[in-house]
Amino acid sequence: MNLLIARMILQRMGIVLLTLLIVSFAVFAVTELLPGDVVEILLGQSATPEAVAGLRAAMHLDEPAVIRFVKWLGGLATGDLGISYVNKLGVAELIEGRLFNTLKLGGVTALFAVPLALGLGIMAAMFQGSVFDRVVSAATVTVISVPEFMVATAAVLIFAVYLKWLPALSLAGDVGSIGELLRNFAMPVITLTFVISAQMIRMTRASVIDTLNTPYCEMALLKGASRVRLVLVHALPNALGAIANAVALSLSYLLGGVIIVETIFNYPGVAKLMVDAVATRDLPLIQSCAMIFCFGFLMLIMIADIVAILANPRLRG
Amino acid sequence: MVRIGLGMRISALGLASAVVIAFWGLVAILAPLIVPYDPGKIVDYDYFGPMTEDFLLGTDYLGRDMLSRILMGARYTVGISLAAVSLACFLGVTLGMVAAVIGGLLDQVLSRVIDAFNSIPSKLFGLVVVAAVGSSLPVLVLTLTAIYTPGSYRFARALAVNINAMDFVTVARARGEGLIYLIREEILPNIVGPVLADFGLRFVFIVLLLSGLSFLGLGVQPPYADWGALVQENIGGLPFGAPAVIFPSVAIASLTIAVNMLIDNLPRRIRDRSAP
Amino acid sequence: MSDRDDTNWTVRHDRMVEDAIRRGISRRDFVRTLTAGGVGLAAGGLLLGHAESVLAATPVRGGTIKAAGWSSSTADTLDPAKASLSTDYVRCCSIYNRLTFLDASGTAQMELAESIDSSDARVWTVKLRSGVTFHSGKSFTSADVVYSLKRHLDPATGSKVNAIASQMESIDAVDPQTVRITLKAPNADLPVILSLHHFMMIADGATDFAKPDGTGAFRVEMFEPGVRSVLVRNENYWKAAGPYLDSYEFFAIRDEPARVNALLSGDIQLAGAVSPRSLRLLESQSGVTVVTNTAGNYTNLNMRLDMAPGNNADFVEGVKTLLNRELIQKSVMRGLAEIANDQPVSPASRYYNAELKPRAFDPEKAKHHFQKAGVLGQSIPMICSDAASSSVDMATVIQQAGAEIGMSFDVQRVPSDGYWSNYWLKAPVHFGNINPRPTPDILFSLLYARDAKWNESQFKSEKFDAMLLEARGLLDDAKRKEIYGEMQAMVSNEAGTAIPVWISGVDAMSTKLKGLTANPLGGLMGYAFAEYVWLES
Amino acid sequence: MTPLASIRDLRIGAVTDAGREVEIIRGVSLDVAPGEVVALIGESGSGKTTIALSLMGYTRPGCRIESGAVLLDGTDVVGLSPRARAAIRGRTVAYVPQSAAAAFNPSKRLMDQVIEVARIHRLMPPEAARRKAVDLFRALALPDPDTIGDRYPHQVSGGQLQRLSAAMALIGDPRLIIFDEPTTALDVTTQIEVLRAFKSVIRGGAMAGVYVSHDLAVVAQIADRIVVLKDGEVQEEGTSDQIINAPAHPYTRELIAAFEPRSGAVTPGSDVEPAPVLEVRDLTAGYGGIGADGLPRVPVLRDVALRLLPGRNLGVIGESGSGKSTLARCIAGLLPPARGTISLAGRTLAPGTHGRSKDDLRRVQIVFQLADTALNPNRPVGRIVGRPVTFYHGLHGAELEARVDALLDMVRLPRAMKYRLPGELSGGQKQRVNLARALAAEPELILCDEVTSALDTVVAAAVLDLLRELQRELGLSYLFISHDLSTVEAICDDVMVMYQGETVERMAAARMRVGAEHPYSRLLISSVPRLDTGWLDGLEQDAELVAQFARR
Repeated sequence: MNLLIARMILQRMGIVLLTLLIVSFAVFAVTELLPGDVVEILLGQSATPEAVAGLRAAMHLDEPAVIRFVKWLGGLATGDLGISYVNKLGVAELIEGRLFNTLKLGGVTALFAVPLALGLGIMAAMFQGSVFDRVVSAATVTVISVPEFMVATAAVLIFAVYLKWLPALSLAGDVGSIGELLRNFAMPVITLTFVISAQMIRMTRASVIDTLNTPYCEMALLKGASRVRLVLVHALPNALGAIANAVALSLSYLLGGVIIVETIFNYPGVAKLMVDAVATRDLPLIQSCAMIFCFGFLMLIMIADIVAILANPRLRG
Repeated sequence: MVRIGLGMRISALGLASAVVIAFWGLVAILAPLIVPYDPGKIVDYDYFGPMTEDFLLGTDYLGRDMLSRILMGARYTVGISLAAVSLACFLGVTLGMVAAVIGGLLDQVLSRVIDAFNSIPSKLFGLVVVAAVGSSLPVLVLTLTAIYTPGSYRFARALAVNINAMDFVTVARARGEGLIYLIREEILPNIVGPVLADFGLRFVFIVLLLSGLSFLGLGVQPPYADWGALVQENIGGLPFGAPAVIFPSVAIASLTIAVNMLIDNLPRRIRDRSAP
Repeated sequence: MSDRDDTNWTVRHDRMVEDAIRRGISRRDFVRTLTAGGVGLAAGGLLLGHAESVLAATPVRGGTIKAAGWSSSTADTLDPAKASLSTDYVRCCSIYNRLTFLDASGTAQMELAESIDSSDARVWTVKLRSGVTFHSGKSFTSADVVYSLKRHLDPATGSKVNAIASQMESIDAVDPQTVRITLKAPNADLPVILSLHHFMMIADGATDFAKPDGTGAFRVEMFEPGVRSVLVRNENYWKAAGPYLDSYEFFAIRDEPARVNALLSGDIQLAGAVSPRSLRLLESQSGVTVVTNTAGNYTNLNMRLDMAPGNNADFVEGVKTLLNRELIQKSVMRGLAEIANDQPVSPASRYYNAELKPRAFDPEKAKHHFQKAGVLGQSIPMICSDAASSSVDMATVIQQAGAEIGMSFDVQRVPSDGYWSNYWLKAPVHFGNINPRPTPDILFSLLYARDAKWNESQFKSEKFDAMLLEARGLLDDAKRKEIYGEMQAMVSNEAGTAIPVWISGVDAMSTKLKGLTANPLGGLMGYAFAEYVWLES
Repeated sequence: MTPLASIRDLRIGAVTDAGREVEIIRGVSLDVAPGEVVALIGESGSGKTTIALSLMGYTRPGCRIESGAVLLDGTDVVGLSPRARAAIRGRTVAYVPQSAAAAFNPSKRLMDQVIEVARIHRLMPPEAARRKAVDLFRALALPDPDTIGDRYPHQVSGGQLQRLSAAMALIGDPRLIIFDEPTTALDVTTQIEVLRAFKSVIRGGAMAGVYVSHDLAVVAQIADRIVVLKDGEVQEEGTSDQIINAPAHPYTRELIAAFEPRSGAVTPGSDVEPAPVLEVRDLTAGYGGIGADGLPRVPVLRDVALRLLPGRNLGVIGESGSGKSTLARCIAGLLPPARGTISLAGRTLAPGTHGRSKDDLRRVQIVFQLADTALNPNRPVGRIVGRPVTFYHGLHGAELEARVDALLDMVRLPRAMKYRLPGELSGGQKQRVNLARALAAEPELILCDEVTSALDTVVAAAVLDLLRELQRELGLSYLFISHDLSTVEAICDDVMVMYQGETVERMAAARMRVGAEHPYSRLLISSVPRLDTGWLDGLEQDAELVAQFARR
């Protein structure tokens, strides 16, 4: 069993590497096609042809694109993410802090959102058709239907500006205690919890209900099992694979999809870093950010697959 | 487990949703004829004006008539989203069916590439492309299409793989039928229901993503604006509850909720799935 | 040069009060706002400028604030030569000093220089202040000045002021306390030029700007490009007064509503560049106040004279006449602007030509010009972008006015990203945005001289070039003013740059924050607020 | 004796997909005495399962008990609260599902599921329940009774699962057990053992049973009384002997008649052997690509050979997994074989459909078992039947219409049916459309893959009659694949028995029951239930043979 999973992980890692290669090439190509380059951006209004040429040469940007790509790829293979074009800091150094921030925000959000969403989704499925179910379903549809910047802005106005309970910004630094951390993260976490929970609730409810319609759940019902037992003992373990997948997809959103939340709360995460990098055409940084998003996404999907396998004795072998 | 007594209620909800969608569709088509003012004209020196007889939904940050702007905005929001979702579903469904029918290496390669694409966060992708090449209508539509094609592909492929395993497809194959016939006659008619439901959901996501992009400053050309852009440019009015920011938000929510509700209340045979 | 010249200030103050009243604030509110904001109200309606002396008596040491600017990116740098965003300027102003700085009246004051003198406006002798030390403890000498200035001439430095610096033919250390700067041609404005933020004094040989060494009021404690910085007080600061704050944290919140919300919720004490549209909200809240300054920033519509349709003078005149300046001032700028007259020298400058009146909005006359130019019925593309602030709204106003007389403008909003390299100066009709420059000479040489790098409308006039050269070398101020006045009229009438309004900058802050005043070099006290502000105890 | 369970004038309504309300059970009454096994027999749609489930107070989603009473031990379960209903389920009345494979939760161990009833109703401590379960496993003749409970559902065979589901029902010592077609999904050789196990536990525990089935022969072995149902109404009721030997109702007689063996060969074999229409040599095929040894990685067929003479029929029989369907797919070109040749009228065919000419493809048509999946549910019958006409013969417009009409006439379907969708047709009608589509190509050979297996007996008999007639009219040859011996017997000249991908025996169909020589053939043939209440009890099978071939 462990051997099987190990083999599967190895196989998946291969696919992950392949996908990363595809993505890195695509990102490189797209960035090359973008109008304007890092030098012009850096010089801004003072970009005269001479100044551009001089700076470009100084930054070794006059080499052919392919050579730069291969060099970058070679660096990546040896764990060297390269040097940012615009501020000469190591990309790894630049990303490190931001990534930690993103993971911290994502982690705290997941800690709240996942149990909440699974709980509500399972309860809604358990009492399918009840008032509770209908309230939860209506609420999730509403949340799904509202752009997140509205959720975020409204939350800021209510909790930060008028009630002054919570800070309007979420600065990742200077966090001493857990309480302070929670207070600091409250606004973005509330917003993100809203956004990602709705999807998870819907998926959880749907997959539990799907499972409830199977013959073995009917059988359990005919054995005299209560609704609660039916859902928790029979439906849930079999719906776990689908739920894990939904959770993974939602969590992947916490990596790159949070750009709006990062913008509104001025949170220094990787998504904003990448947008900055695009604005300055800072290729090594763009590449590395894209790699991180891609890698994170694939990892989450892989974890979901492993959960699905562990939950299913047939696949477990 | 389905209460029969609910039958009527559910369809009433579905009907109401359909009416809302039809309303916005109609507004999108008729907008230029029914706007009370030129949507780009500054008609009031006050900004974030209240709801008055002259300006039914108040005025925006420049003193333009909000009602006119929202009515015209429907054109862009509904139009762009519809165009993008149509293209995305056409491409995704076609590719998905081809991959399912041909299978083998093609399927592997397509699925791999699509997966790779899927792993790039959509909002960032949209931001990068639109930031890079400008936000003209074709660019917006194509970007949104590119973002939503993979999902449509995966969905259609999964459905088509199931249909492809059916005996009637096998019979057609044994008859010697070509790819186009298999896709058009045997697969498509049998996945069209769920694909339509998926179309609706994807439409909602596109409306929301478009709003998100507009919020980040990338949308249609002034003086017009889609609903997301209307919210964005007037967001400064939110603290004092200006109608200029409330109503476009209501418009977005009413459309997306209606589409969601309609899909949720479609007959089960058509629906067949509840989320992306 | 060090004389204080206050002659223009009454006019400015009156204008400000008028503005405020036009905006709809009652006089009483306005006074309250300004007083609470740390701006003293002197008799006779004299507000700003004088305030410094009134309030300078009460600063309190201690405390820490958080302040937010409006722009930042991973390209944030502590290298003054490369500084390009407001965040860079703020940090550099705290870390380093310049040879001179501009005071609230726009006059060059001595900072690290003790005096700057020249007899012919070409060879300048700079005497340095003695006893100034860097954060590292090293003494400040002429070698540092030579190094700091010379590096702008090297393209590899990537200096933003390479072009301006290139008028310096040689920079030599005469002795440890004296530097001689020889210009290629006479320029009476050198002391003002040296007050540009890029000409900050760094230590001789410095290349690593991750650990900057300066003579300024603050030392860098932490700096993350694109995220934030924390600067702490330089206890050995050479100036007698200030800084007052123990430390301050500075970062950017690019989303304007978010910036305002952060101030309102008390997360930050100072928010730069608040939108005029937020004023209604700010006014409704207690505990916050604003400082407005009209520094000479403007967003202009450029019609290239070397391309259709700008090559037809009637088209250009038509557009200038079609500019509804009042509507732009009232609706787009919400009153936080002054009507401008299509030339770049602002009323804040002592060289401002007050006789030159702005064109009146006259659609019929404009229509006549367009008819003459034969462009009626055509659709003229007009490029705007959020990069040039308010240009999108201005474009909309022009578009609407055009629509009423049958003149069609195709407004194209393009991404901010890459706007300056891809559209600005290139498209036939497009918007630009010009930051305040301290002297007419810099403005004209940068924007209107024949071979000016940023000749936005490709304006070319030999007479104008000759006048520019003549005025530059003149040490007689009255004569200069006359020449500059004439040049302003030439630009207003002949160039393809339509400048509708001067845009006022608004900084909002907690009422506890004192000492912040308006400055002609830009918002946040010309980016140098940190050294001057203090927290009310 | 008061009945243990009794149903009085039961009416159950259902809502169709279209939202229409229909009555599916129309006033049914029946009694079950303690210790008695009552069989509910009928075709699909007769309402037999619905009635049986109502005894547990349960209706499937979309169904509702409109009126009537279901008395269990004197209590009307219709009016009970959900909690009270749950209390009787598994304890007073238990259920053995049709497909045990689907009714076991795939993610839980068997033992946990078997003793779940005891746990839910707190009947005994888990340890005691486990011991009892092991005893039941032993009584049901399950292998490794002590450890089989530790396995997961996918780790045991279908026959074992079916017996485990019986153990699951028996654990709570119910007074009534409902068997819902419990052997339908099993192979015949497996079915026998399961039937025996059921019979013994019912007899031993003196419980009552309700046995739902469509198969009279199976029911005859186990039921005391038989209730014949059609369209939600009781047709006839009586003891098993009475129903089987002296049916009174015409419908019952029809059911019994479908069991009568029919004349087999259509054409008498001539002495001069004509060239075979189909010849298969050394066919080896499978899935998973070709391995290093030139064989498929997952081999399904090994060196299969067959000859089919024109106008004659070859039956291929075998249980699931014998490779008989794969054989048909190879011949049709759907699965290119790894080795071996397929020739049609002396000409070797290309391995896959891509290599074959349109005419080659036309000459061999395949008809699948499940008409439900063999017909595109979203295309009207006329278009389904018309497509091969256009595809192979290029007919359009009026000519096409005329040809479609003729084809529908040929399969005895009304012409107006061409406007209907498959979903609106009955099972037998669908299978006729399925046939018409094959005939539209004007083939020489039709591969019939279990064409009658999914049909009710009466309908299946009619379809067989049709096949015979068509053969007479059109001179076709059939390759007839089935697990049902009587079907093969009814239509084929020759029979080929397959076991695990290999041919074990070939013989004339008429001699099948007496002349089979291979032990597996003999086992298979002897396992087919006969319409005789004493057949199961009198059946003697060689235990060693059973152990060798039957995968129970």
